[in-house]
Parts: sequence; structure tokens; C-alpha cells
Amino acid sequence: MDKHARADQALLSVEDLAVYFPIGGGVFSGKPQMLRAVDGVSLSIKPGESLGLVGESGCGKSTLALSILGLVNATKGRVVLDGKTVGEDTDRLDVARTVQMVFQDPYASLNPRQTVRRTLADPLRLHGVSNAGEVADRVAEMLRQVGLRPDQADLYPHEFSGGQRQRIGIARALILKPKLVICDEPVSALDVSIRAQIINLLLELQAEMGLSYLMISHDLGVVEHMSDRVAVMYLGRIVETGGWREIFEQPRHPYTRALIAAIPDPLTRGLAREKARGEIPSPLNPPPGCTFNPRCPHAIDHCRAAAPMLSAVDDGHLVSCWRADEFATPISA
Amino acid sequence: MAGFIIRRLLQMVPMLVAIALLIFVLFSVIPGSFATGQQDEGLGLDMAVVTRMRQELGLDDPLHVRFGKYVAQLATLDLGISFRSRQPVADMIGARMWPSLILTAAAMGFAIVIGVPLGFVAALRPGSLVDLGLMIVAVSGLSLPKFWLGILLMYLFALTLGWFPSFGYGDGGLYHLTLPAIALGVSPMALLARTTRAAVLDIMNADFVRTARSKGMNEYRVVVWHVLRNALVLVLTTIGLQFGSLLGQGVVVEKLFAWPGIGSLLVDSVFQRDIPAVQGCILVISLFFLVINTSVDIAYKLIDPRIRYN
Amino acid sequence: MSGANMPLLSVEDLHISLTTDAGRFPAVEGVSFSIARGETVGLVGESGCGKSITALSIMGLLRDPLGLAGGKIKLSGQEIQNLPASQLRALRGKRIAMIFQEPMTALNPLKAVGTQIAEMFVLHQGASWREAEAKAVDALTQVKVPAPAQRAKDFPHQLSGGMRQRVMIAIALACEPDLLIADEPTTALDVTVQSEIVDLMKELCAARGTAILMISHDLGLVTDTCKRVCVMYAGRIVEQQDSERIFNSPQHPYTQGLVASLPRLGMRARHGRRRLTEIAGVVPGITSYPAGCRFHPRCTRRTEICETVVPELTALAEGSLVRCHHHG
Amino acid sequence: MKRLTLLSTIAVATAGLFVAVMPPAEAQTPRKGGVVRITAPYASSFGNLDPHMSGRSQDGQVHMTIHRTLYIWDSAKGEPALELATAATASAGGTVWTFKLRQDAFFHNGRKMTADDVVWSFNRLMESGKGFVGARWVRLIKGAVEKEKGEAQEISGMKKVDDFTVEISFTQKVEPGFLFYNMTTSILPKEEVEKPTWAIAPVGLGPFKFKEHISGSRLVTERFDKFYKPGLPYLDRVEFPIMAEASARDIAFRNKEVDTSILGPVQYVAYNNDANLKKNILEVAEVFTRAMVMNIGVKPFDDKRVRQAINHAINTKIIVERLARNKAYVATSWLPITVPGYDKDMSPYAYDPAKAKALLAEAGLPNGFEFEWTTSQNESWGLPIVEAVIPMLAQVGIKVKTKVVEVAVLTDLALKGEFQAYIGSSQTGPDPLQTLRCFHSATPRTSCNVSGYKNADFDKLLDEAGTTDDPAKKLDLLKKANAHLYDAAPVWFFNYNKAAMAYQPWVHGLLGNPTEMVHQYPEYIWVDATSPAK
Amino acid sequence: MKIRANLAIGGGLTVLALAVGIFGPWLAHTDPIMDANLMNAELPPSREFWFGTDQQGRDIWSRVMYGAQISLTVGVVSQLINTAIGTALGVTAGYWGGWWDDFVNGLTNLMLAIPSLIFALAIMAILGPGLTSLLIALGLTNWSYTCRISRAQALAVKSQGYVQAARVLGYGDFRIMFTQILPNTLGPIIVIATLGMGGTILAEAALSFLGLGVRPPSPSWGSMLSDARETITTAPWLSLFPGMAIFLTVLGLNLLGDGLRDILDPQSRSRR
Repeated sequence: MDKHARADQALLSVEDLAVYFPIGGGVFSGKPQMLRAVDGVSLSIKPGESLGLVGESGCGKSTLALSILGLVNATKGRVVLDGKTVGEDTDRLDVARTVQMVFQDPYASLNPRQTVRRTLADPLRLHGVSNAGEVADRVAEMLRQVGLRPDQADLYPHEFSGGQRQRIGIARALILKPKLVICDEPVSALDVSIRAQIINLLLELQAEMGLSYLMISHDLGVVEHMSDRVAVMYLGRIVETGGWREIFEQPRHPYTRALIAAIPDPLTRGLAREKARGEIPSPLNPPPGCTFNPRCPHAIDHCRAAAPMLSAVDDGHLVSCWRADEFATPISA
Repeated sequence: MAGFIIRRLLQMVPMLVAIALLIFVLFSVIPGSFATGQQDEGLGLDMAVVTRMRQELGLDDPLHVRFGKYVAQLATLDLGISFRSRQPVADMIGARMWPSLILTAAAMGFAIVIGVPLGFVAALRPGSLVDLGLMIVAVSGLSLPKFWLGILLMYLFALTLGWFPSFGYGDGGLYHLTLPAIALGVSPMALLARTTRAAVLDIMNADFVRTARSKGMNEYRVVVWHVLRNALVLVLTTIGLQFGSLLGQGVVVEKLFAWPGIGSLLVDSVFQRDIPAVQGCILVISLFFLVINTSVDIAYKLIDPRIRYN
Repeated sequence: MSGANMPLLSVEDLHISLTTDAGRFPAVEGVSFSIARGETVGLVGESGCGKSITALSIMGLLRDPLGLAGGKIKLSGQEIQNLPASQLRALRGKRIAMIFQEPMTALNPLKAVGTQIAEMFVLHQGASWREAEAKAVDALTQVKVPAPAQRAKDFPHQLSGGMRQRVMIAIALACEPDLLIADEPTTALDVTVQSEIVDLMKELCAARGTAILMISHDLGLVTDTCKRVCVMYAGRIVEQQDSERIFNSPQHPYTQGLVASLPRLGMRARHGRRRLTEIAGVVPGITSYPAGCRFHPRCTRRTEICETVVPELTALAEGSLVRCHHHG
Repeated sequence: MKRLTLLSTIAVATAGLFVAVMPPAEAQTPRKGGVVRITAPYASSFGNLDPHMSGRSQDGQVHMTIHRTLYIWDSAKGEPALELATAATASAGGTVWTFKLRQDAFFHNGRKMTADDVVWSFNRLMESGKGFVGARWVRLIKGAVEKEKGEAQEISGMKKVDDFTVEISFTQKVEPGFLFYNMTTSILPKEEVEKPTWAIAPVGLGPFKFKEHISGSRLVTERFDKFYKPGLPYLDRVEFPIMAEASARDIAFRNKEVDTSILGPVQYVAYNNDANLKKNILEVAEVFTRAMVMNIGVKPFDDKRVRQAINHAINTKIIVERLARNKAYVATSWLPITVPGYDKDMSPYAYDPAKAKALLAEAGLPNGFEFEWTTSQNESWGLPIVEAVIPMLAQVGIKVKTKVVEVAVLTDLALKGEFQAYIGSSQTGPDPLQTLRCFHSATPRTSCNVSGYKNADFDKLLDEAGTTDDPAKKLDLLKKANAHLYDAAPVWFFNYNKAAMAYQPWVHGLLGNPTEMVHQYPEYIWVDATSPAK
Repeated sequence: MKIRANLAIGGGLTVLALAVGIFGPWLAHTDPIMDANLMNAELPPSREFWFGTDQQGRDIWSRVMYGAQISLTVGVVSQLINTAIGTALGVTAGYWGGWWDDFVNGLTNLMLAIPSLIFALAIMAILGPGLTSLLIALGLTNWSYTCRISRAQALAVKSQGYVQAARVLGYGDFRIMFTQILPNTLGPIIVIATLGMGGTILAEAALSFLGLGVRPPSPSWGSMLSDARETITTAPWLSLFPGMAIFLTVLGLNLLGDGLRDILDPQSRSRR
């Protein structure tokens, strides 16, 4: 196993986490079904490190993020943040000071009825900064850090463009000086010409403040650009994880390969045979065996019969595929 | 489907029990007693009779004993005996049920037949003078006290024009039904017009209507093939809620037009403190609401595939 | 222009205005492009740049507060922008078809998808409903929907996003139109499903000789799909190129900035992690377009002339046009 | 026959005051057949079709049509008259009465009425555990209370002498006509009462038999051919359309959809101002007195001067004129005009604010006081009157806080004495003695002494009037008692009601019944050929 | 240019009604209670009595002016109570979900199942006629729509990023409900409240008709109209003016509500 990821060293360590939701059910309407949103996930992030989390809709990455934030209860397993188990050794305020989040939609993630100042100052006051002058200073400083002018603090969100709003979102996430920031698709809702500004800003702030990032995205270009390590999720499980170079240059899991092949970019032409077929099944009734088998271009009978385990193919490179050894070739030219 | 209907019907039971409890508690603290309510005017009251009545009717028992008796009664579908007529309340309500139902149905029919097309016409020309005019007419219907509207209708259609009788049940036919039905139907008509307009406007802006247009459909087909049904689905909730509560709203109109419905029985019973009759009436009115809304749910299940297959 | 060279669609100097309480604003200005039979052309730009309303104007589906303010739209040489409604309807669906972004809301939730396809045959081929429903199953087969006879009876909410978009494609291609307009057809879909849908669309259109106008904000998707790409910025076309050259030698500063700002997969492995090139400033809204070259406030190459004079679209080479005073 | 003489004397004494106006002598002969539609104006439904169970005026309309009892109120003479009884003779100082019964009275089921029916009906009224409203009229019979308490099987004071003779012994001296004219003592057929259909399809001895009842809308009766009065009734049917809403009734009457309509003050004026409608209005002075009752137990109402001051402070005349629209008579004291004992020579309290102020000052309240006035919303004896009085009392420094309640609650509060003052309407007839007893100190508040009035002189006058055998002396004593009340002013004497009923021109034979205007004598009503009703 | 006619007309009428409600006592010529002069009873409109006089000889103009106060108090206060109850229940139910949501849903359905007029009638019979009773009766019985709408709004807002963000920042539930959810659900709630106010004024009139309305000393439009219904054939001005006051005010509120809906709640026009 990953010998670097010792608990005492990791800022975040998720240990065999599972989150199930009952769906339906009630006094008159029969037994509820279990939605296995996250089903046995382990991962860790060291201080200053960026972990990219890749996956498509319904793969459980948002639920994973929420359970790290202590907002969703784990059915199984635990989340350890900075040495403390979330939910047991921490309250909401402790977690808030350690981990924060940047949201996808800069339009929906700012309260339209609050000024920027309130958006930034309220959390400070909630966390015990009572000196008005200090609050004002920290708000101004934070705004400067994200590339806004302090005099813009008294404006309302609708007076800003999408990119500026995302800067405010980042400022809000950083105002409590957290150690870990979960970035949930931080640029996918932004105009293409604005994305680079935000990506650069996030990287600068990481360097400046020594942040760790959990970078959730389906955009492999962004993930490659920003991550030290990458985990690929499919139907509630991690199917492949490793350093960014291994994942993108020598992906071992057919799903990872399919994701790369699906990128509409002249660079990926000629990877047609790696593409996945069909669509993501419902997490309510995942297929038997390897959950990717119905879509996998390389599936064999064994894949339909038994589920593979996540196992190391290389130092720090873990894959959950029966045929992982056969895909040792680099994917792109 | 049968299972769904049974389930929905079963879900009504706890609601009815809750309603029964609520009205029982409410009317156990009402001031004035049946015995004194029996007097028209004057105080020529025989207290010996009052005392005997109270004993006979079990009014001197403690509250929980009375509630126990009441629930036991209800469980056998017995609504009790009226203080006033000494008849079973169920019989009294039974006699009023049909007139109430036809009045409610006629009012709702009026509301739908007038209100829905009105809303449609307005929505097809949003912002136009036609739209504004129709909506002001509709909203005006919502803004008149029912009894005043009723008196005006009587004055105009009975006294001045002589088209309809001013009051009464007659043989329960359309001749006597028309005026009270209009008086009762005007406000749901206005609400329906408004809801229909909003629903049609919503649907007209929906993506699938744009798809329909991109298919090369003319506006008539767009409306008939794609807008109508979707809009009606949105309007159905309003129809259900309005229809369901109309039996209760009938109180004023029934009293004004001397229509022998449950509403007028209820008001009479309230003033004469005929508590079993009051409780029975409210229970039946609520049951009607629940039945209508359950029916709407079932109707949804039939016409809206999104619900049908969930 | 002779019949043989006559483009299938030509849009000439198209103007679309937006009317608000504050007045009329040019949402699209002087847009011209053409598509030959069977050709694939992309229209790329950021949200609000006018690409979608350009498509709607071709369909004749602009609605208040948007309105056509000038220019010509020709289909096989025939001007269609002022056609009476009934004639325009005859073109819609039959000769020009369109696919929309949200496959969930673009389908009527209360009708079986088979019926929604069948409508096309009833409308344009005079088929009876029974025949049309049968043809609808065929159409579903062609878009590779498994068990098409059963799926035809399904309602939109029972289908996945990808399946719905296949249904939309089946509707659009039902009458074998000459031109398919695809407005962000895959944006709402998952990455792996996206490429399947795009491949399907390309394959079916190629087989029918149907031209595609692909509209997207995704430069990669458009260049991947189309032979030729028009880049729009703030209501104007700023560059038109063969898609090969968009990534390799973009001419307009905006296109150049876009290409440089994208973190493309494989770049880090090849060149290491470099700071991405930013395009400064914000995308202007329709009501606040700047004078002169609309990109000038964000442009690194701007000079005085850019602030006042609208640059003309100039041809650089075969199929290569750029609207910039300082291109290259 | 002694009793009748007494009554006749009283009747003669008061005949001059009758306002009961018979329709002008009819030149035409009554026509047989036709329908009359008499509106039921007081509630949205008939409460109970069993005459023993309901004392409500509206139900009485139907009872008068379907049922009969030993006596009936003779509106023309202003006294009870024999109906099912053909003769009544008193013995033992007026405590034992022998009734001879009609031999030609049939129930609607065809059976002849006998003495057994009278005995059974009165016994039923006293059945223990049932709250029969009519019980109060029978309770004076010997053994009735015992039966009521369940101590006896039968009322011991009732004896069937033969099939058509009944002897009844009372616990005190009574005039049975005042008891048994009430419809709540109707004679009922046992075999029908015991049927389950009884409550919905009553059977009686009256001129009309039950035909149809659409609860809440109308009740229809049709002619009973074996009715005991030869040649009567005239009508084929009597219908009772229920119309509690006055505004709707007005339109319906003008629209000729109903044949009679009770008029409130507003419509009384309106109809009198209409040349056509004015011709057909029947008026009668009813035996109801409207008054503000003061709670003698509450300060400062314990002081006679305060009570008198209130009577002086209010311009009663103008309220009766303008608000009651003269559909009432200014009250002089407690007994109304049509009841023996009323003294036409007395004049009402004069409107004299100065005197009122003086009286208040005398009573130690020169600056007035404030009290809470409980009232219902009744238009004739409720809130509108209070609203008119408030400014008048304010002029002498009396402030009023109103407490508006429903009638049912008002009665409750009055009987419990939970009020400072309330305005209401009391039935004050037809028996003057019983009416005045409501101020006797032996009468509890729960019976009818709601003001809680106690005065030995007054008690003495009443006791004497109750025992004397001399009608003239009795009348004199009643007048004195009434005059005593005038001076003591336990109430603000407001008015005596005048009932007014509009009827369509084709309706004939209506009678002004002072005990209750809507209680008509259906056998005498007939309609001429112009009636549109079929 | 689109003219929001309903907003303009509705707003105008509402402002007018409110102005009359506030300044009524100054606009009135006479005291509405004490200046009964039976010698002037039932005079038609004239120079002296603009709207005529009623049966007690009181100036109808003055009573309509004063009546505004009562009628609007009934409309505003009881609707405020409704809004407070409905919003509190709806927002908490939508935000917390679970058994509380089920409970509130049940309660809301219960309230809907007993028609509000019937419910109000019962409460009025229990509390007795009067302004306070009326405020309670109408304030406790018309919150179900508000509750449903605010619940739906809370559900919608709850999934918005800024609510998530507040949770991530460690905000407590009540703080989130007050600072994040409530301000963003107010639009539709204001619309419902505006429309409901009209309904409440009408309900007061209906209760007056049934004999259980607000009662003087001070007049309400509903009780004036109800009292005057008998004279509609003989002295129509008695009912005309309070009737018009109710009609115009409720019409104004309805139009205003419709207009506000277009502004405040454009995406949910057809909900309800």
C-alpha cells in the first residue's frame, strides 16, 4: 500500500469511507432502496499537496466532498482531518477552520442579498474575530489577494462578472485561512476566456498560503495542470489513483483511458478504440462484477463475474482492473 | 395502480382522525350551549328542560370521556345524533349531500368552462390589451364579496330580467341552480383564468415548444399538440384545490340562495350549538376535500408519465 | 453564382437587435458566413456572444425581445428571412433541423418519444399516425437506440441524457434535412457520452450528405467536429479558419488568447507547468459593447485605432478571414 | 265556563288596543284550491318536526299546520280558544279541569283521536331523560314532576274519564288555555310517534298533512280532507320555502316567488313607501318587550336613580321612529300593549337628559360612569340600537363598552348573570301574571328573573293577583305591579315589537297573531285565481 | 416598451387604500360612531353627505374612511400572522426535511382540508365576534399556501451554493435560515401575502354576512356592506360605497400581487 500516506503526516485521510442514502420508502410505500453514493473510498492529501479527483456525474465525488466537510454522515469508514476524526473530535466550526470549499457556479454560490463585505465578514465574526477594525482589514486584504479592489466590498454579487464572482467565492473560502480547499469544478461554469485567470489565481494562492487542494473536475486538462496526484472515481469507487504523470501518460484503467479518449481535442484523435460505450448506469443498481464492464471496450467474461480490487501496479499507482497489466502502454503520442 | 389508489385512500385515514380530533377539541370549548341556543328570542327558558337535555346528551361528562365516545362512534361510521333534530347526523348530512354536490360541481364546471379558455386567450397574447382586459375581468371576479355578488345576480337575473328564480332548490334542476352556481363559481373561475394564463405562458416559453416550432409546426398545432395538455397538468392542481374547498366555500352562497347544502346546515348548526351536526359537517367537508385531492393525485398518475412511472 | 457552387446556406451581413426597456442593442452585427452542401462548420464563442441567436434566426425562431434587424439568410440561394410564416414552417424540420442543448427540456415530458419523432413524418410527409409511429421506430434504430420499439413508447424522463439527445437527433434527421444546426448538443452530457453523440451525429450526417452548423463554446469540440470554424466575439465574427489552423496558427488576438489560455491535456507533460496565458478583463454584455473593435479593452495589441474603428473582416488565405487591425 | 268569562273580561278591557288588523272584510267568497307559499324567515332550516321537541318559532309554523292541541290562540279575541277540547270546566278552586274532546278529529293516518291520545301525549312530554321543550306547560299537572324524575310511571293527575273526556288535576290554580295553546303540547298519535319515520314525516291532527321536506330548502304540506272543521281548509297545499336571508327574501317577494314575507324595520319602511306593496301589509303588536336589562347586583345599577337616569337619558321615541322605523311601540313598562294589565294611561319615560344628570348626581355619580353592555347583532334589539344609544348616554356622562356576542351566548350569559347590562327581547305574553313573575324575588335568575330584581311590595302584588278569583281585582293588581316596575326601572324600557308581514295581493285570510306573526292559521287562508303558484 | 399595467393600477389602488387607512380619521367629516343623528337617516348622497347617510343617520363617507382602518388592519395584521406562521413552518420544514417536514406537511394538508372560511367561522364562534377574534381567526387559518411556497422556496434555495457555503463556513441552522434562506424566499412570500390580504378582507366580509364579523364601535367595510344588504333595492348607496371600497382595494391587491409576481417570482408563475 501507499507507504507515504501515513495518518500522522496526512492533512486529510479518508479511510474506507462509504455513504449510502435510502431512496423512497415510507409508511405506505414499501422498502427503500439504498443508493451507494460513496462505496469504500480511501484517499489522503498531504499538506501543500493537490489531489485531482476525476469522475462524471453520479460518481460520488460531491458526496465525498460533503462528507469530508462533515455535512454528510458516513455510513462506514471515517474522515480524519488534521489528525481529528470528523464528526467525532470536531464540531462544525473546527472543520470550517481546516477545510473550505470553492463552488462550481459563481452565480448560485453567492447570496444575492448580501454585500461582498457581509459575505466575507460574517464568517470571521462567527469564528470569533470581533474587532471591527481587524475584520475590515482582513476583508480588504483578502479581496486584494484574490485580485479585487477593497472598495468593491460594498457591492452586491450581481454587480460583478462571473470571473469576479468566482474570485469572491475563493476569497470566502480562504478568509478563515483553511489548510485544505476543496475546489468543486472551479472553472467549468466560467467563460472560456476567464478560466485561465482563475486557474492561475488558485495556483498562486496555493503557493502563497501553503494550501492543499482537492480539485474536483471532469476537465482532464485542468486536473493535469493543477494536480500532484489524481484519483479517478466511477460509481462510488476509486478505480485508479496515482501521480498525475502516471495517470495521464500511462493510464491503466480502461475508464481513465476512455475519459482521455473522449476529450474533444485534435490531440486525442485516433483514440477511438479506447472510447466507452453507452452510459453510466444508475448507482441504485450497479452492474455485477466490475461496475465499468458494460461500457468497457476491453471487458471479458471475468469482468462481469467478479469485481476487481484496487491494487498497486507501480509505486503509488493503484488500479482496479483485471486487465490492468495489459495496458502498460502510454496512451498519447 | 390499484395498489396506489388503495395506498392513497389509506393515507386519508390518519388525516381524518386528526381533523376529527381538532374539531372535537375546538367545539368542546365553544361558549353558549345547545339548550340556550334553542331559544329564538326572549328568555322563557325552562331550566329543568335544559338540565335534562344536558344529561340526555351526555354534555356533563368529562371531556376525555366524551372524546372516547365520539371516536368509538366515528369508528362505526356513526356521526352521532343531532341535538336539534334528534336525528342521526349522518341522515341530516345525507339529505344535504346531493344539493351540495351539484352546486359545487356546477360552480366548478362554470369556473373551468369560462376560466380556462379565458386564461388561454390571455396567454396567447401576453401583454396585449386583450390580455390586460381579460385579466382585470377575471381578477374583478376575485375581488367581490360573494354575498354581494349573489345579491347583485339576484337583482339582475331574477328581479330585473326574470330569467332565473331568485332562490330555492326547486327540483334541483339547472333553472334553480344557475345563479348560485355562478355566484359560487366566479372566484375559482378567476383563479383558474389566472393560473391557466401563467401555465400557458410558462409552457409557451418551454424548450419543447421551441422544439415543436423547429419541427415546422404551425402555432395551432403547437398549442393543440404540445401546450394544451402540459398546461392542463399545471392547472389540475388548482382545479383540485379549488374544487376541494368549494364545498366549504358554499356556506355563504347556500345561505343567501336558500340552497339546502351542507354549508347552510353547518352555519345553522353553529348558531344553534348543535355540536354533533357541526362536527359532522366539517368532517364531511374535509373528507370531500381529501377525496378530491386524492382523485387529482390519481389523475396525475394517469396523465403525467413522470409520476406514473415513479 | 452558379448552381453547383451555390452554398447551401449563406448568411449575409446579419443583424439581430435586442430590445429592452433601456432601448435597442445590437446583439449580432454583420455576421456573414456560408455552408456548402455536406459541409461541417463550427460557430464558437463564449456565452452571450450571439452564436445561439444566429442559429435561431436561421430557423426563423427569434422571439421577443430579439428581432432580425437586417441582412439576408439564403437557403440554396433563396432568401428566407422574410418568408411568410407558412413557407418558413415548411422549411423548418424538413430542410433545416435543429438540436438544442438541454435534451431533457427540449422534449415534451407528456408525450412518448416515438410520438414526438412521428410528428415529423405526419407534418412533412403526410404520413398517417400509424405509419409515422412505425417510421419513428426505424429512426430510433438509426440513432442506435437499443430496443427501439420499446423505447419509442418511453417518455423522456425514462431515458438518460444521452438517449434523449439521440431522440433529438432522430427527430432532427427524420426528414433528411439539408442542414442540421446543433446548438451545444453535448454540453449537458457527461464527457464519455459526449463523444459518442458527436460521433453519431457526424456519422449520420455524412451518410445523408447533411451539412452541420455546430455551435459550441468548446473550441476543442468544434475543431474536432468541423472542417471550418467561425469564432464569434461580442456579436461579431472575428475569425474564420480551417479547424486545423485554429489551434496551430490562430490569427485574431482573441483566438490566440483562447488557445493559449486553455490547459490542454498533455501540455504539462510536454512543457512542464507553465503559468497559463490570461485574457485580461471580462466578457462585455450586449448592452455595454465597447466602440471600435469590441475586443480592444482586453487586447494586448490594441492601439488607438482599435478604440474607434471597427476592423473589417479581411481574407488572409483561402477560407481564412480575420477581423483585426493588427492580426497575425 | 268561569275561566272563559275571566278571559273575556280581560279581552274586552284590552280590545281597543288591538293592532291586530284583520284583512278588510272580504267581498269575495273563499276559493277552494291553490297553493300558498309562506316563508320561513328565521333560520336556514327547520330544526325539529316533532312539536314536543322544538319551541322555535320557525318550527312552530309547520306545527300549526300539521298538528293541533287542546286550545288555540284566538288572535281576533286575544285569548286562548278551545280547539280539540269542546268544553273545559274547572272545579276545586280552579285546580281540577275536565275537558270534553272533539269526536270528529282524525289523525292523518285516519284514526280518530280519543282521550287516550291526550293522556299519552302529555305523559310523553314528561318522560324522564328526554328534554321535551313542551314539558314546562305540563309540569303544573299533579304527578308530572314525579314522572319526570322517573319516580312514577304515569302522571297521576291525568285521568281518562271516557273516550272523549279527560280530567286533569293541577298543583295550583291555573288557566289551562294559556298552557295548552302552545304547539309544544300537541296531541300526537302514539303509533306514528313510535315509527322510525316519525322524525322526518310527522303525522298530526292539523288541517294539512306532511308531504315533502327538503331539509334546508322547503317543506310542503297538502290538504287533509278529514279535517274536523267543515269545509276547511281551502288550500290544496301550504308550502314553506325557507329564506332566512332578508335581502334575498325581499327580492324573492318582489319577484312574486313567495306569498308572505316578514318585514324587518328597513323593509317595513321600504314597503310602506311603495304604493303597491303598502296595500298588503299585515301588522300586529306582538307580545315581546325589548329592553336593556340591568344587573341589579352590579353597581351602580343597584341604585334605582341610576336606572331611572338611563331611562331618561335615552331618546327612546326617536330610536323607535327612526331606527325601528315605527315597526314598534315605545315601551311604557314591561307588559306589552296586547296583554291584560297594560295601562294605556301611563306614559313612557320622558327624554330628559337634564333630569338624568340630576338623578345621577343624586346617586353620587355627577360625572357619570362606565359600563359594559352585552348585545347580540340583532337588528331590532341588538347592536344597531346600542350604537344609537351610545352617543345619547355619552351626553349624560355614561360611557359604554360594547360586548358583542351571539344570541346563544347572550342567553347563556344572561341566565348565568354574567353581565352588567344586556339588551334583548323577552316574550311578555300572552299571560300577564306569568310574565310579571319574572321579577318576583322567588323566581331564580335561571328561570327568567335575569335582572335579579327583588322587592317585597312587588312580590305581594303578584301573589295576590295569583290567588284572587275576582277578575277585576286581578287586573287592577297586575296594573299596579306593572306600574311598580315602571318606577323601579330594572330595565331600560325600549319597545314592544310590532310584527309586520307583507303578503301578495292574491292571498286572503291571514291573521295577525300577536304571539308570533309567522304562526298562521292555515285552514283559513285562501288564494284567489290571480295566484301564480301552482 | 412594456407597461406593467397591473402593477401600476394595482399599486395605485393599494396606495390609495393605504392612504385612506392611515389618513381616514382626517378625511372623515364626522365621528363614525358618535355622530349618529337619527333625523338624517338614509339620506342619499348630497353635498353635505357625499356618500349619503346610513340607517342611523351616520355619514357614510366618514364611515368608509374610518372603515379602511379596520378592514386594512384585518387584512394586514392577520396576513402578517399567516405569513409568519407559514414562513416559519415552511422554511424550517424545507430546510430540515425529515420527520419535521412530514409533520409540517401533514399540518398544512390538515389546514387545507378544512376550508379556511369554515375554520375561521368555527374560531369566531368560539372566541366571539370582535376585531381581536377576527385577527386570530383569519390569522391562523390562511397560512397553508405561504407554508407550501416557502417550503418549496427553501428547498430550492437550500441546494444553492451559497447555502452550502454557509454550512461549510460553520453557520448554525438558524443562522443559515435567517441570513441565507429567508431573504431569498421573500419574493414569492410577499406575492402570496399581497394576494392573501385581499382574500382576508373578503373573508371578513363573508364572516360579517354570516353574523360573525368584526363589530363596531368602529365600522369595517365588510360589516357596513353586510348591514346594508337589505337596502340594496331601496337605498343602494348604503351598500355601493363600502362595496366599492372592498372591490377596489381587493382588486388593487390582486393586481399588485400579480404584478409583483412577474417581478419577484418570475420562474414560478404557475406554482400554486
